[in-house]
Amino acid sequence: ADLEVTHWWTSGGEAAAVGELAKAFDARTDHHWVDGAIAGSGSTARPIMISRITGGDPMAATQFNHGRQAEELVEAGLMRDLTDIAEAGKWREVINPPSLLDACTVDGKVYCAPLNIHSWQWLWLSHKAYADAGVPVPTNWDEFVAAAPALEAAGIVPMAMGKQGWQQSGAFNVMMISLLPKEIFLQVYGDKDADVAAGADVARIFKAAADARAMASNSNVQDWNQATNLVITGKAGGQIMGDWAQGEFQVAEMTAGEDYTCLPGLGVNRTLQAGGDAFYFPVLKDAETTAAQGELAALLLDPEVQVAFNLKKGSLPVRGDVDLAAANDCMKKGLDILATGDAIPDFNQLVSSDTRVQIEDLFVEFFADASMTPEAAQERFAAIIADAD
Amino acid sequence: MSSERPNGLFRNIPAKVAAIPMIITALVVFMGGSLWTMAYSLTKSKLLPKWKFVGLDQYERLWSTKRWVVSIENLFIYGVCMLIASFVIGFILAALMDQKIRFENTFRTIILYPFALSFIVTGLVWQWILNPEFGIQSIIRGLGFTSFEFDPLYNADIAIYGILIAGLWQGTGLIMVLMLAGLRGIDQEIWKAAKVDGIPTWKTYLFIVIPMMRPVFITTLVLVAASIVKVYDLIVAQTGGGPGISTEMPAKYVYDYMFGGQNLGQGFAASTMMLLAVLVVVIPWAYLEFGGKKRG
Amino acid sequence: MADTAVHPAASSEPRGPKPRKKLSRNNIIIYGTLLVVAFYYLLPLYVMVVTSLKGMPEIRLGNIFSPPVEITFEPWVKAWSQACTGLNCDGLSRGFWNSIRITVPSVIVSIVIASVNGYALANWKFKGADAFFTILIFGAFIPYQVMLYPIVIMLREIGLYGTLWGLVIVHTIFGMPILTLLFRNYFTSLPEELFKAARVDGAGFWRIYFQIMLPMSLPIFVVAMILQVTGIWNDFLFGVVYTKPDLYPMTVQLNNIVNSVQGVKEYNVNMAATLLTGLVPLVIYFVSGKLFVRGIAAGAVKG
Amino acid sequence: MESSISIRDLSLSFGAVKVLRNLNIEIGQGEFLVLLGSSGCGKSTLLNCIAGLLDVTDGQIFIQGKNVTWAEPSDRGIGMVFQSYALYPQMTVEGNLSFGLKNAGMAKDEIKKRVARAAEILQIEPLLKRKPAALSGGQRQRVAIGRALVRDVDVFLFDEPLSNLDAKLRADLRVEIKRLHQRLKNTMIYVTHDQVEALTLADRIAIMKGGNIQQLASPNEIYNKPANKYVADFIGSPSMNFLEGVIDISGAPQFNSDVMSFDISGYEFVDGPTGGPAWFGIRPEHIVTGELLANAPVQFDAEVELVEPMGSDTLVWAKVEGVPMHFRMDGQAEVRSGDQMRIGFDPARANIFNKETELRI
Amino acid sequence: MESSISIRDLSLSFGAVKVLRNLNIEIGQGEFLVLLGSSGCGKSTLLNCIAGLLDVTDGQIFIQGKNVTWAEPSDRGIGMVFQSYALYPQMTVEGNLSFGLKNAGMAKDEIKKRVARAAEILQIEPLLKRKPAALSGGQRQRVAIGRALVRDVDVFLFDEPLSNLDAKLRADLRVEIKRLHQRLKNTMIYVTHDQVEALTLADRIAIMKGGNIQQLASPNEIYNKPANKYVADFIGSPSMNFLEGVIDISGAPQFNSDVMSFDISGYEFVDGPTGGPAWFGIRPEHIVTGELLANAPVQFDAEVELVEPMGSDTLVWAKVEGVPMHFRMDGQAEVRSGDQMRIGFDPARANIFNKETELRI
Ligand SMILES: Nc1ncnc2c1ncn2[C@@H]1O[C@H](COP(=O)(O)OP(=O)(O)OP(=O)(O)O)[C@@H](O)[C@H]1O
Ligand SMILES: Nc1ncnc2c1ncn2[C@@H]1O[C@H](COP(=O)(O)OP(=O)(O)OP(=O)(O)O)[C@@H](O)[C@H]1O
Ligand SMILES: [Mg+2]
Ligand SMILES: [Mg+2]
Repeated sequence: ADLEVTHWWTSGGEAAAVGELAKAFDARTDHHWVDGAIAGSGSTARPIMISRITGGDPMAATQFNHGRQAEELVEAGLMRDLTDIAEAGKWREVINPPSLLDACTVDGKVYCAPLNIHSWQWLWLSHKAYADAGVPVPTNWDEFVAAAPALEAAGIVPMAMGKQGWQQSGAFNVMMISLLPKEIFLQVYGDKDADVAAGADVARIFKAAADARAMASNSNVQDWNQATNLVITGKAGGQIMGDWAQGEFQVAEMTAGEDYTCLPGLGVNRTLQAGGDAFYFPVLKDAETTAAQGELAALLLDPEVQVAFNLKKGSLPVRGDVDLAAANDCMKKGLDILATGDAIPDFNQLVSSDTRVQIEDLFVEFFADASMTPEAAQERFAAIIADAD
Repeated sequence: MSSERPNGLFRNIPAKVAAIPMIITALVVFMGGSLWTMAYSLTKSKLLPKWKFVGLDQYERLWSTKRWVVSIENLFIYGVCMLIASFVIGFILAALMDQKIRFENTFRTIILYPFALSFIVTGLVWQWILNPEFGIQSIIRGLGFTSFEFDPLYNADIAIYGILIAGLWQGTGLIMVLMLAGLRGIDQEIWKAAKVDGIPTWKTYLFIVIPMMRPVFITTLVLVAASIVKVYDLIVAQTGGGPGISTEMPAKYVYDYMFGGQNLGQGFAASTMMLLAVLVVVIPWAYLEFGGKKRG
Repeated sequence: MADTAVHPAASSEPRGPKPRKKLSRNNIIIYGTLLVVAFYYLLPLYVMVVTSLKGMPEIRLGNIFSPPVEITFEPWVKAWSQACTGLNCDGLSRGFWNSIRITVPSVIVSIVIASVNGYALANWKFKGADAFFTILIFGAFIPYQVMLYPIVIMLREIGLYGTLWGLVIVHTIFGMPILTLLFRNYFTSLPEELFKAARVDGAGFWRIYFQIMLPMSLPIFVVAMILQVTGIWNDFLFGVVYTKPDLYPMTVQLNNIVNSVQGVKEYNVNMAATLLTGLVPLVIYFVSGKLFVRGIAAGAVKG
Repeated sequence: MESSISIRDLSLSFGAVKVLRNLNIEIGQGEFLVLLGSSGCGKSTLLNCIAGLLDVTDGQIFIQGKNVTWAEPSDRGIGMVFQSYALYPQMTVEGNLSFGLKNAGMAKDEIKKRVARAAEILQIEPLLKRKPAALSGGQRQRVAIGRALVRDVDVFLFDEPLSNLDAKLRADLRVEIKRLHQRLKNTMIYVTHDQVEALTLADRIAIMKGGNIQQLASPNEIYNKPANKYVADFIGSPSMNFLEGVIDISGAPQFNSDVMSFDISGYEFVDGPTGGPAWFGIRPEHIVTGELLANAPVQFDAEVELVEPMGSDTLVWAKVEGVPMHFRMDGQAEVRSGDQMRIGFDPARANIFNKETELRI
Repeated sequence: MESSISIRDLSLSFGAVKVLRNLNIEIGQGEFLVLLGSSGCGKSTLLNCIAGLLDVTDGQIFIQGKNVTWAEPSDRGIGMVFQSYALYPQMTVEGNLSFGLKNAGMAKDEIKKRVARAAEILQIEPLLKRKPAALSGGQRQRVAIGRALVRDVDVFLFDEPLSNLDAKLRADLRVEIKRLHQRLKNTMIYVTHDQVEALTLADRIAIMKGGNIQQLASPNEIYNKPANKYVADFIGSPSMNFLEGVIDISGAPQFNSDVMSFDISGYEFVDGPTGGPAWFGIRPEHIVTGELLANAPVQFDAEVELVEPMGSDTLVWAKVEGVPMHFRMDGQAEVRSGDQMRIGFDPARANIFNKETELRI
């Protein structure tokens, strides 16, 4: 049968990675992958997918971010229960970290197939920039902040940062995980503890965010890859960005450790968040396509497919038992951390989209408006957390 | 039979039948959709509409959200500027076109063509031209004016005007055509009378012609106002609401919360506020159009 | 004659047409302004064209205004037939026919319905007609995003969700307010006596519409056609929300090409894609621009 | 005589505005009725009601004895000719003529025959293949009449059919319409605000004002015995001279004003001599000069103020004891402003109206 | 007499279309000149040239002795009144009157004085605060005249100022304009296609056709001695009767047609008796009946075809030996179609035109 699969992976590497899935699916089953890609990231694609599902004419499978995005669709009975397939594939055993599968589980039933792991907690540094400014390449966040005046004096932007909410709130969360004990993060976002959010620890992070804001004040770009490009060309010292930035350095043919440095956990806490993408399978009426759905779900967790996909995508496989020899330096650092088990659930798994958007809005404002004090921002932050569900 | 006054309902049956699509659209889609939206704005629907009544909570939150307030402010600034600028520019262009110029067709086409392009395109191109790194600013700096500053999209205080530049680029053509049509509809003898009276051309436009074009202005106003309230694509394509929240708009708020934030209730509350605002515009219009004077 | 004596210098005095300087102050102002305006309007087009003809290395050099050193049609080819949307690497060509398949019926249906509406409102006023019309105009202001969900539900209920005809209905609905306004104003401006004469001649609603009104309405149909082709061809949201991938219009590919956030932006391909997508409406504008203005003048605006 | 059209208690309002008030008219078979009145008095509205193009608010309309109050326009047996011609611009003359017949589902031959006959009557045979845009004003008007003609209707309705034409053509077509009526003998209702048309065409004229009928009578009666001052003033060009004063019937009836006073015993009062404040009206052509003064019992000295030569006649505006008066003289008359002359009239030809009610007394 | 306006060799073309061809007109101080002609003959175009609203193709225009060929409209000392009134709709009457003056930078008192004077002359004082929409047609036209009046110009130009009004109002305003001219004594040029207006208002009439002037003469001369057949036919309503035939001057001048033949020795030929094919024209009012036949050297028997009562007169359309003829009778005349009657005329009052050149002979 023809299976229509929607996703928002449209850039070169992503498309190639999806291609691996399609290739495997077409080759190993009797079915055919019909591609329904929609560019413009989740915010463009998600309403379309939801409309399709609620409109009663769903696709056979669709990508969502790991987390709570599809929660209600599941509750409304629009998503297919994959529990038997998960059990058959022993997902509970092979998926690492297990929190990924937890995110797919509602009332003990599995509703999605995790595909990959992305982590946010990376600081990317340009060797050229620091050389130009005549200071050594920092090895942790504090050094990074301390080096800022020297860079500025040399006409270099200390920190590159795109002007979009998800980048800014992402950076903030990275600082919270990396500069504080990870419990605080879990208390704030997991338990929605407004007191902690208003507390002194988080206040430090807001100070750090203010530092970041000052350092990034001359970074006149919108998109994250444009910001990365500033680092690559040495126009900026560093950038907080997820592991997908790695791809940009690769395209620019730069070598980790030589031309650039990646510091997981900002060089402080070696803790990674395990988020990523997952596939959901809407309930279909047609038996044949339903069967095909099952085969696709099983296929996604297949070790070979995992390797092929993640190598192209630049992300980490969700199985702890696959061999990623071809991975590069930074990726290996990540794998190491995951292997030591120091991973916490993704932001998207902890908070609802509503809260996420509110937090993004807050940081968009905070980073754009230098007159907004960290205290004021924290106050609003705490209020959002208090209201969050 | 025909001596009895027939039931009004059954007169002109074909006209009523033909109007069914319109009636359905008006009642079911526009009215029904609006009422449905208003009703669900009183719930805490998230991803899917669910009847979990929460009263005015969503509105409370809406009006305490800075982004919404800023969006309203932005819409107001953008709307006022757009209305004034597009009317003024559209009118001036139309007046220029009306001077029996040569190459009128060429100029008109040049001014009108952006209207044929989608906002995705408009946003992208202008984002580019206004980019300080390689757009106009860099060109002028390249010419030696190194202190020249022109980066509307990167300066929160004036970003909204950067949007305006692109919006005007796309929209004034149609307005120009509407105004031109209006100008061409003015009795030529009025012009002659003004000339004999020795009234300079600009004064004739200002004091005589413009007041005579009221009906054209009303039609144009409906068109422009409708496009202003709905402005969304342009923002998304050009700034995505940034820098900061300096170019956020209500329609984008609605969309972001309904689909990005997966908080339908909040999105519906924002929608409802917009619909109410629209009523404030449409009711006076309907009054002007249908009130008082009746046509045979 | 006596007069000759009164005006001895008559022959040397002004005679014939008033001499006009080619470069009068007025003309300088008029044409100067127009040229500046034309520059402003043409600049983006120029940038698009120039960029679309450059190679990527040249674009990285920076100046977006400089003409291409080396003209290449590569980006156009790529945009048309090679750019990828997910796995499908056949560029805009994939959506082109879909766009046509969507645009043609949508334009026809929406114009037919709106013109009949306008005609009914102008000539066959029935009780409540004004109220419905006011609601329609209200509809013109409703942001599309607001209606996205209710319409999903409605289409689902009538079983047209995900079909071409569902999309046609959506375009018809959202085109209806403005088009109905235009048609109503136009038909109102036609002499009422014509309508009366036809009624006395025994023609009914439809016959008057087809045999009397339609043949007189070319200008306004051109206006409506241009507005609708532009709107529907450029539509992205409805096309993608209310249909399936095998029906996605060209703008979806355009969006995919332009909005692929990750990876390097191929500006030249973006521009070529942009131009290619805009080509159909642009051509229609260039071809029927004159009729457009005439149509608007003929009654789109009430004078 | 059997009525062709009978209008009973007809009222029509647009919203709150009463345009027609309780009209009653009986129109005889083959009669030519002209509705005359100034702009906005409701003439077109009445015609549209008869045609069925407007729904009446109250009352009934009968055509050829049938109650057609609620019938469709095309079922009433009427044809209508409009001021703006209202030809279908995209059809040829032939198409225009046959449109109504085709709608009625008539056979092709019959249509052809009828069109040919109408074209012959109106002498537009050579134009049949042309479109209206290629016709002159007069030709268009003829085609418009033809459109009613082919339908072989009982009643023709004309709404100011000539007022878009220039004076000369108007005069010619007026005669044509009159000839047509003589030939066809249909009932015709003709709306105009041109009194010359009304007087020359009508069998009877209905003078309307503010939705009421002021007088419905033959042209001769309307002209010579207007029922009230409005009609008297409205009909006749140049209009009637009016003198304000009081009728004294203490002796022989006498008209007294501030500046003059004369005997009116020759006047035929409607209900015998009646006294009181009154308007004394005399038509310009009933004021005589020169030799004809012999027959004028009332005479004055007048000072000429203004002379309007009109080719065939000359119109003189003069003052009599400070009261303005105008009268007609021969086209060759040699008068100049400032001249003094003697004028006179016969009160038997006058019209006298009560000051208050403005009705003829 | 010193010329107020003099037009020399004026030509005007729109592209390839020649609308005016080499016109020469001298208009005297205080003269009232009417341009008369059918639609499209170039009357408005000529007026616009004089006003400076159109750039002439060739020739010169002098106003009050000054060459104004290239002057701005407002500098020519002219005021213009338009058919559509062309009032500024959003200004009050006062605003309409004063706008031009304000614009010329005139002192406030002076403006007030002039507006007051114009309002008084035109009797529109009570309307000063109203907007044009709240005025009747006649009032609007007066305001339009007022706009020219306040500017104290030497020359008034009128472009069919009355043709949008109904017949009655037209007649009234015509008189008003005439009075205004008598009072102000300005030069006036007045465009119309209504011959009654032309005849009553003009000191001289210029009859235009196809951009040429056919005849420029006093109304009396135009009416009684038309220069060619076009003018003869154009002027006079109902129009002149024409008989086609041949003049025989072998003996006493004689007119012969297929069906009739009569002596015309009473006729005054322009250059002495001239023979050859000709049109014989006689005005309807010069055809007499009844007692007056005594003075009619030429007499026929006529059969009445159609009678048009017009109140003050009656128009009779008849056939004489199969040739149609129409003539005027008294308003009270009792004639019916089908009647036989004797009619006659005096050839001295006739107009004869060469068949070929159509010029008067
Ligand atoms: N549809 C309408 N709604 C409201 N009032 C109307 C309508 N049609 C006509 N009237 C009013 O009714 C009155 C009579 O109009 P009608 O057209 O019958 O006048 P008329 O006598 O034909 O005038 P004219 O000579 O100008 O044609 C006018 O005062 C007019 O304003
Ligand atoms: N702007 C123009 N371009 C081309 N031809 C024109 C223009 N204006 C007028 N004409 C032509 O010039 C001729 C004379 O026009 P003009 O308006 O002077 O006629 P008119 O005598 O005033 O007629 P009317 O009595 O209808 O007002 C007409 O044939 C007209 O078609
Ligand atoms: Mg009327
Ligand atoms: Mg004219």
